[in-house]
Amino acid sequence: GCGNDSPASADPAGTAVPALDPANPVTVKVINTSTAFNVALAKDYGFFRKYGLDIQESQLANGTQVLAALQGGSGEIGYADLYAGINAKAQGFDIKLVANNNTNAEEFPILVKADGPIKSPADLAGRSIALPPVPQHTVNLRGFLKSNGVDPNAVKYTIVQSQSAAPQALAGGSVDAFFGQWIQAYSNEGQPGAYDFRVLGDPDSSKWSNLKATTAAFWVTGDWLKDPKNQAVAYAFDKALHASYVWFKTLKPEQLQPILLRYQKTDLQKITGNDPKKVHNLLTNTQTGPFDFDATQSWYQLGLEYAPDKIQKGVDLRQLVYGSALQPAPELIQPPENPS
Amino acid sequence: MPDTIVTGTEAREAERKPPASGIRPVGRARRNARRYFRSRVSGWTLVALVVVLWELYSNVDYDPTISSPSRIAETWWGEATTGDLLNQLTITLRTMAEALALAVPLGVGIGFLMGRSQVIWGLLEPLVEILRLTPATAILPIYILFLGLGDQMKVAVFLTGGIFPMIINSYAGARGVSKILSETAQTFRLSWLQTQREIALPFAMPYILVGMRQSLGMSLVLAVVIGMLAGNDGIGYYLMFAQQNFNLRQLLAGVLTVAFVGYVFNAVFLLLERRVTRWRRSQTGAA
Amino acid sequence: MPDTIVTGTEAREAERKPPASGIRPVGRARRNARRYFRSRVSGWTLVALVVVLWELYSNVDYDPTISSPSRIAETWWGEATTGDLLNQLTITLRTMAEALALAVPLGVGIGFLMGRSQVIWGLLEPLVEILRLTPATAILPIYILFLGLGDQMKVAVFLTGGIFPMIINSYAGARGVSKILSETAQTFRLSWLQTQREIALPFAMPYILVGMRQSLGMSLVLAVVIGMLAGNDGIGYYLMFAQQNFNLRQLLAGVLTVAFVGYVFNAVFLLLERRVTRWRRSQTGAA
Amino acid sequence: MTSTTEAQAAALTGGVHQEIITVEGAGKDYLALDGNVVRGLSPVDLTIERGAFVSLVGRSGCGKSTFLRLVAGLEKPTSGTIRIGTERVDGPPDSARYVFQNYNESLLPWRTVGDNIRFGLRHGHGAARASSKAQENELIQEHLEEVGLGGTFNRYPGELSGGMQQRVAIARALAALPELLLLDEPFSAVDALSRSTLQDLILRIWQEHGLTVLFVTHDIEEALYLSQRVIVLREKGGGVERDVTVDIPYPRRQVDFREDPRYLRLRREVLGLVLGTE
Amino acid sequence: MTSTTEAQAAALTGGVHQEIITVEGAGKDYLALDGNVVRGLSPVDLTIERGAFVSLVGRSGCGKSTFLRLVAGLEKPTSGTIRIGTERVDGPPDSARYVFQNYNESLLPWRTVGDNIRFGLRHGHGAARASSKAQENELIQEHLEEVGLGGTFNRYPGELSGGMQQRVAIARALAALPELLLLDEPFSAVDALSRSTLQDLILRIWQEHGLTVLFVTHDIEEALYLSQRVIVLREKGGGVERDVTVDIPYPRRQVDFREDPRYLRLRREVLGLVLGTE
Ligand SMILES: Nc1ncnc2c1ncn2[C@@H]1O[C@H](COP(=O)(O)OP(=O)(O)OP(=O)(O)O)[C@@H](O)[C@H]1O
Ligand SMILES: Nc1ncnc2c1ncn2[C@@H]1O[C@H](COP(=O)(O)OP(=O)(O)OP(=O)(O)O)[C@@H](O)[C@H]1O
Ligand SMILES: [Mg+2]
Ligand SMILES: [Mg+2]
Repeated sequence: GCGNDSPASADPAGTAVPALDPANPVTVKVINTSTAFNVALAKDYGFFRKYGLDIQESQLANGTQVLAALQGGSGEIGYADLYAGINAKAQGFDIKLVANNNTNAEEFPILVKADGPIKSPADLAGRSIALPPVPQHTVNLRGFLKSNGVDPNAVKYTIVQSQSAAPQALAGGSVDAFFGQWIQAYSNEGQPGAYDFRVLGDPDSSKWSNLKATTAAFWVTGDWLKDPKNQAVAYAFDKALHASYVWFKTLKPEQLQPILLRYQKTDLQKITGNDPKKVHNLLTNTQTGPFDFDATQSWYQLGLEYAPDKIQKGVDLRQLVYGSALQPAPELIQPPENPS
Repeated sequence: MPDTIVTGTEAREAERKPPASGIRPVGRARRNARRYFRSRVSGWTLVALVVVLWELYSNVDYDPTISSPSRIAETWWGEATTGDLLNQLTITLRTMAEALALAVPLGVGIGFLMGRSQVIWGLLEPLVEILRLTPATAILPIYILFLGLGDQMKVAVFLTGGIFPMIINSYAGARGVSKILSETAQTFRLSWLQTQREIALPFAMPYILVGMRQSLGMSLVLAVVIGMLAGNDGIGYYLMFAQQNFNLRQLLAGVLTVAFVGYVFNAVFLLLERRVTRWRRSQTGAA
Repeated sequence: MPDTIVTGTEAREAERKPPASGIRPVGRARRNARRYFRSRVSGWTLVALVVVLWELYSNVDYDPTISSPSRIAETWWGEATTGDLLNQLTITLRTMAEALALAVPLGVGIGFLMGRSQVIWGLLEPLVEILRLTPATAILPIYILFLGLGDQMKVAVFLTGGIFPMIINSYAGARGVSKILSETAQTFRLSWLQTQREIALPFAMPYILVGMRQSLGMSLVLAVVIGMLAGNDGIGYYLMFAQQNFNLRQLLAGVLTVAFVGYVFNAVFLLLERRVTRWRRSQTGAA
Repeated sequence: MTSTTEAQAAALTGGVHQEIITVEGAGKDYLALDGNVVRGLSPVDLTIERGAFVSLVGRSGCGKSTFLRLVAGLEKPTSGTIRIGTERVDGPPDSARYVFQNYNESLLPWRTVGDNIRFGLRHGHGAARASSKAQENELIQEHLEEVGLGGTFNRYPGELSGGMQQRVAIARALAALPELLLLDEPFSAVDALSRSTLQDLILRIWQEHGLTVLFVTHDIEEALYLSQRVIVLREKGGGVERDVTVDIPYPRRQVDFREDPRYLRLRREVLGLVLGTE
Repeated sequence: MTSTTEAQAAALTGGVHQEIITVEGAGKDYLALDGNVVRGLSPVDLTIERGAFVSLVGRSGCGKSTFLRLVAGLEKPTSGTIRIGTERVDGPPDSARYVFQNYNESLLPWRTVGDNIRFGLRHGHGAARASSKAQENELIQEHLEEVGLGGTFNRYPGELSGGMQQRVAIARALAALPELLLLDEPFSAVDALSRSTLQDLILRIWQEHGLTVLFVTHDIEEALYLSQRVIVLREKGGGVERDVTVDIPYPRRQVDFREDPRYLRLRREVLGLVLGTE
């Protein structure tokens, strides 16, 4: 790669960029997608302030809208899928990835009716599966099918944008399975007053994807980055965010319980019974270390292979990533503040 | 030479008798309101029936998506007292009020002027129709690009979504002014402005009010939709949150709250409408 | 004893002269259409102006979010000829036609009956108003549960979203029947059904048509929104796809196609409306 | 002009008193929008025999239209009762047709003149009068020609002159061939010649079909020329002032009648009552 | 009744011929919705002097209203021109007010009777007639009393009888004090007594303020009693049949006038023209 246009990308440690002054925090407008609480958490526990940032968060329904909002200047840093970023870049938007955030989850639940006719992945041939429209779900679903020995082309895909409507589509019988989230799986597995679903096949995503690849991240516009002060903000943002994740991953289920209740109105105990495996599946796909070019490139390739109509070709990842996202994982620190 | 005016007991007596077609006692807001609600009793009974059947059904075959009325009521009570529901509702209503404060004069104004001036009609019709037929939610990114994420954007989406019933109805009303009233205005040499104020506007008022009531409803629905797509507060955000967390009971409690608030607004508006178009009672044969 | 009827050249001459207020030549669809489009020329000029300014601006400061008219046109042409746009549009229009085939009789029927019968009004008003004020998109899961993901669900969402302008306008029209026409019906002893068919329906027709035109627009917008939320084909799906791919040019090409199709429908409908309410021309002072 | 029918003769001579309209203390107070009660008509006692031709005269606002509306069942009396035949009026009676004072608003503006008459034919009293569409059209054309509107079949009411509209309303009511015809100033907008033609038309139809006619007019000479009884109402809804019998036999002729000394005496009497010089 | 003003005298005696209305070959063909052309009025040549009182009579549908509408600028002539003073009519002239034949539809139904008169006052010809609201209300009350509607200030037009509505329309036009008053059968719905009161009211206002009045009526006696000229129109838009000068001086008195031999001669002449017996 030739990162000439982004000088800082040659500076993974960010030594050329001065740290911000926590006593005089810089106000930054961050746009998140709905219901993600990562930014709020890091803010409330003082991670951002420690690195000199005062975050004002707002939320939009999807990554496309977030990137449009960055372009219009109503936000400075925004959260979107890697594929959304790639598509935006390919369409001529000048954007940069400033902090990698997610990898694929280790496991993905494909849900079917517990008492339904589908007992194994092989039964999915010729059936229809509901999934959200975001390209990464198509890629993962096809990956899952292939690694479970089903021909991805033998399955009918049904798009349901509204995530919460997928269980109804399955319960009402208009689809035979759906590509869901663990929270849907756990809350409909033998819970009273819930649908009776179960998880199908082997959900291990390392079978088809590289778990070091970045699948979603925080982005800024090239224009914004031209200001040296903003470059410092980018570095600080990545550090603070990753520091909050380093701490978060150390939390025990009983410590997580009040946090999830507060931010997601989710009763972790009730849904998972504090089963560590379930807790893990619900919460850990955040990254703390530097952006991995090779792994992410392979994820990009996988996308081009599985969803060629949804993902644009020819974007150079090295031109997409800013140096702040290349910083090493921070040390564990305890939260500087406690919101309660 | 005054006409025979009967007052006192005789008048009261006349009122007690069933009023003749088209003529009703007026000015007694209380009695009005009573009759008003009385006549809908059957409808509310129907609604109650639906609720009871739903409750019974959910005892036999519970479905988490539609939950049951009692559980929804319970959730609602919790959300209203200790939760965030009423706060978020207030926020939404504030935005809605802002949007309507802009949309009403604009919508009524544009529609009315289009109906009263062939030139303005010709000039604006294509633009208005194209905007009316452009789904605001589809081009939300463009709104966000230009107007950001704040109230401005929300108000703009309201406008492009909720203003059209007012435009179309005001237009229809303004165009419908009877020939002879127009001619009366002409022969009394009313200026253009006077004609609008004294003839066309009162004439179009019943239409305009119908449009406003429709816009009121649509803007409430839009408030929810926008909130779900791009909100950081308000009832739409609340609902989206419930949806994302798969808390359908909370979702239904929220939706029903919205519908009920809308219903009350609508009822108040209808009472106002009756006052404003009081004179029509001797003109229309409406029962 | 016929009135003086002038025919032949004299008649043609009289037509060439500017017609007097309210009275116009009729029955010549071609000339009608010409005048019809002529009068909107100014508006289309305005639209053209907006497009030209946009093009010029995008040459100076290109913004990929709003793209430029020429690029959008290029994309549109590509999509229309080799792409999927027109296919998807056809699918959407088919669903829409199905929905309207149901919604028109239902909406007009309910609104009209509510306007003509106090009992039906009382019975249905609460239910209708509550449904009107319930955002269909918020309770989409419930629709999907009961109706699945197919056309049935889409039609139902259309219904609950697009039927209300027809109900409200038909209601207003039906209630507005003038007292003396009602009395005429009564003294000629028309049965309830005859009164509706021969008096109330023709009277309410202008209102009903306004409502239908609004519903037409709304159902188009809804078709897009539903397609975006839960669709596997149709223009809404196409647009969602474009949005996901960040192909805003494709998105805009799609949205503008929808708006244009809607505009044409609307214009055709307006022509029909003019025919049906031809008699009104000697009644209203509309220019 | 042919002679009167039996029923009419009976009504006149007092032979078989068969009441068609019985009014017992019926009066009407309106409740106006400003909250006041307005006297429309003081309680009235009255009977009208089947087959009679009765006129109502009185000053503007004295309650003539109110009386007609009460009989037509369009307004509920605030006191008393009205019976048509033996049935209490509680809605428009089957046998009556009404030509409204505001005739222009009572025509169906969306129907052509011909179709307005068709409306009268189809909603007539008794059996259908035409068995085929062609026959119906012929009948309509006849009715139009009777009121001097032969060439207007395909015109819309809004395209006619005031007097022409009024005649359409009359023709429509006649097409319905009612037993009881209520006419509220039906000739107010037509010229002198049309007026006398229409007067004789009404008389002819009255006699041919034995209808009962209640006729409101401001033209006292017209009232006397047409009717067997002229009821004079008191100002401002004051009720019946005088019930004048016009004891002049039919057929009456426009010119001769106006020279009849009985007519001249009655004319002076009624004029005096209305003008208040008595 | 006072004597005529100077202008009126001049108009009568032929002293200073100052035309207010000049009609040159003006005619009107309507294009009906069924596609046919209907003759409203054949081309007419006519002048009317300032201050004149001119009546138009003729059979129903002969074009009286059409003529008034042409003069009022509500209808464009299909041939010829009309001038008011020296200006060509191309829209309603500032100086004219019109009482429509369908008076009931021309009142503003959403305003009370008083406010309908206020409408006339506020949109009058010339300077405002009231300087304060109180004075205005007084003036309105006076106007109402003049037409016998003293107690109806707060009622709505829809709550009045037909004749009462008609009188509101007259009072509204008079309140505007126009130079040119166009009256289309303004007394068709009122009783004999009201009619003669209103006739004398119009005559008084005509004389006091020197207006020009164009008056359409079907009552030939009324036309003769009121006017200096009676223009008889030919049937079915046939144009002017005869222009009759009523050479009887004002003041005229209701009873005496009707015994004047000149009146009786003219009456016979005009009746003959209208009834077609000449
Ligand atoms: N808007 C119109 N469209 C078509 N024809 C019309 C229109 N208005 C009037 N006419 C025709 O013009 C002719 C003259 O009408 P006008 O109203 O002038 O008659 P009029 O003398 O006032 O009659 P009346 O005494 O009945 O009021 C009639 O044949 C009428 O049908
Ligand atoms: N709907 C109404 N509301 C209130 N008052 C009314 C209503 N209709 C009539 N009146 C009043 O009742 C009285 C009688 O009215 P009505 O119409 O019977 O008079 P009329 O004898 O027909 O007069 P005209 O000769 O002027 O038509 C009038 O004072 C009128 O104002
Ligand atoms: Mg009357
Ligand atoms: Mg006329």
